[in-house]
Amino acid sequence: MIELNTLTYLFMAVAGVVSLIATYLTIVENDLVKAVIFSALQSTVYTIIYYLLMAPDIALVYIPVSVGLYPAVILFLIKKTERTEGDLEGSGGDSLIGIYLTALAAVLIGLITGLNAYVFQNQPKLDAPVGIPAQVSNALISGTLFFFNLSEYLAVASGFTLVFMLLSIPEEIVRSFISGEAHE
Amino acid sequence: MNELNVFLFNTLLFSLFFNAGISLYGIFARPSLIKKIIALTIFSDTANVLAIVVGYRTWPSPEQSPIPPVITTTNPTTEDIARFASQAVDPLPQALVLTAIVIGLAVTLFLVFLTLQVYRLYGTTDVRRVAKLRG
Amino acid sequence: MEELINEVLMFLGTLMIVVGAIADLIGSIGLLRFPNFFVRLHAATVGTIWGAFLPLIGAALFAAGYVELGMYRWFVAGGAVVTASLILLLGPVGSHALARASYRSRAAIPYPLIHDALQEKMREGEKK
Amino acid sequence: MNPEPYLTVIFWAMPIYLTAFTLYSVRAVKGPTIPDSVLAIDSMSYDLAAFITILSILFRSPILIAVAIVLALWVFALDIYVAKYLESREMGE
Repeated sequence: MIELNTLTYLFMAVAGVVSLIATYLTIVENDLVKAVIFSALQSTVYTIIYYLLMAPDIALVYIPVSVGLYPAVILFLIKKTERTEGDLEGSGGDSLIGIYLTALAAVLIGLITGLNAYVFQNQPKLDAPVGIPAQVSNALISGTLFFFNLSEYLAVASGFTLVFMLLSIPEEIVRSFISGEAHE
Repeated sequence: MNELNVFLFNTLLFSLFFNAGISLYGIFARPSLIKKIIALTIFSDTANVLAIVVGYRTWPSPEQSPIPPVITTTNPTTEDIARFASQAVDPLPQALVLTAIVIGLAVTLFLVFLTLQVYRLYGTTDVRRVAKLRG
Repeated sequence: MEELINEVLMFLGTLMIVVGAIADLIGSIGLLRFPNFFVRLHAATVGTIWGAFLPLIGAALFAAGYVELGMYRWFVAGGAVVTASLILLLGPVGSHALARASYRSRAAIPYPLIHDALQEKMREGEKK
Repeated sequence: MNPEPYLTVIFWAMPIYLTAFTLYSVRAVKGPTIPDSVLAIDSMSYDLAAFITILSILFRSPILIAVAIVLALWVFALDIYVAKYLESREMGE
């Protein structure tokens, strides 16, 4: 039968997931005003987490700081400076996330299921069952190395395409561009 | 019923750690200075919440929730204090996080006006273009 | 007699809280399904007044009747009534300011539009 | 005169609030325009204030009421800031 404590933990879990989505969107968003609004949403969800963790004095201090003043100050800053954020140069960044995620995947799964796991854990060990098997139906994938190679391949591919695109620009356009930049 | 509670609390911890990871990525990888400030505030807030989570305790009984660390009676008797000690959440991290939040606000305000100054001098808040102009 | 009053207070409080919860759900579903920002304002008012003001009054009544710790139930009831009156004052003002700003700055466009009376009023105003 | 039946009724009203909050946050995250997300955060926080008060009755710890009052006030301030930002960007600039 559902008790009051399971309900509270359920509220905490849902608040955590909503704050996760809000943070991800805040970082990925290019339009800074939307990013500020998402950070305000994320701060409200954190207030609820503070409340559920029985810290009313912290919540009392945290609300004016995070829901009140941060958006106001940063909106003021955005009004004075630029509103949108320049987009990322190379697309290699996404595959770096791939590497980051495969490195921490075992730990994150371990955190959820409560089993112990190591960072950069390649294959399941005796005391740490979380891990990717060495082979899948006798096709060797050697644990997480497969995913590392995949992300590395993507990063290198995007890097090289960038280089070849730059090399393929005709000479006079580049010269005019450089001389153009010199006058700037 | 208990492992459901453990799983839900683990989801909260998992999302807090993931928040910290994402905001760290935001601080390093995103070019706009304003985005870096927003990511920094999120990272310091996550650290504060993690400090408070450390102070949390298991429920005395499924119906009786832990109470906030505030003794509401004016001159508490020993029995009051005993009951309080058995139910209350740990007050120490709360005291530390209280100052951390306020100082975080002061640091962010300072950063905001630094970025404003950078914009006035260089005409852009994009870190890559600022690096090019040798100023 | 004392028992009866507490019983009635608690019953009313619970009724209001449950109605508030359902109105809250309706408000949030309305917020999701309505086509553009200006129509969503209606759903927001349902969600705010029926979903926040009413359960707060219900919570106040319930706390007044619920003899948990004699002195503190009036503290809870007073806090709930103060929050309820604040929300009654602040909710409409906030959404009105937001609606005015988003109309004038065209941040939200009233897309499925048949006739925009406000546009004519503003044009007449500018002519004067 | 035991408060038990009423408390269980309120207890079962809590998940309804939870689904309402997730739907609000879906609109806040999805909202195409800025006023949409601000409106969703606005009405979500007012309902959170009510939810906090009811939860503090369930938790039987009355010190937690003050959070609701402060939350209701400061979310209104967020509303006004964003409205002022939207308005002045159009008129002032």
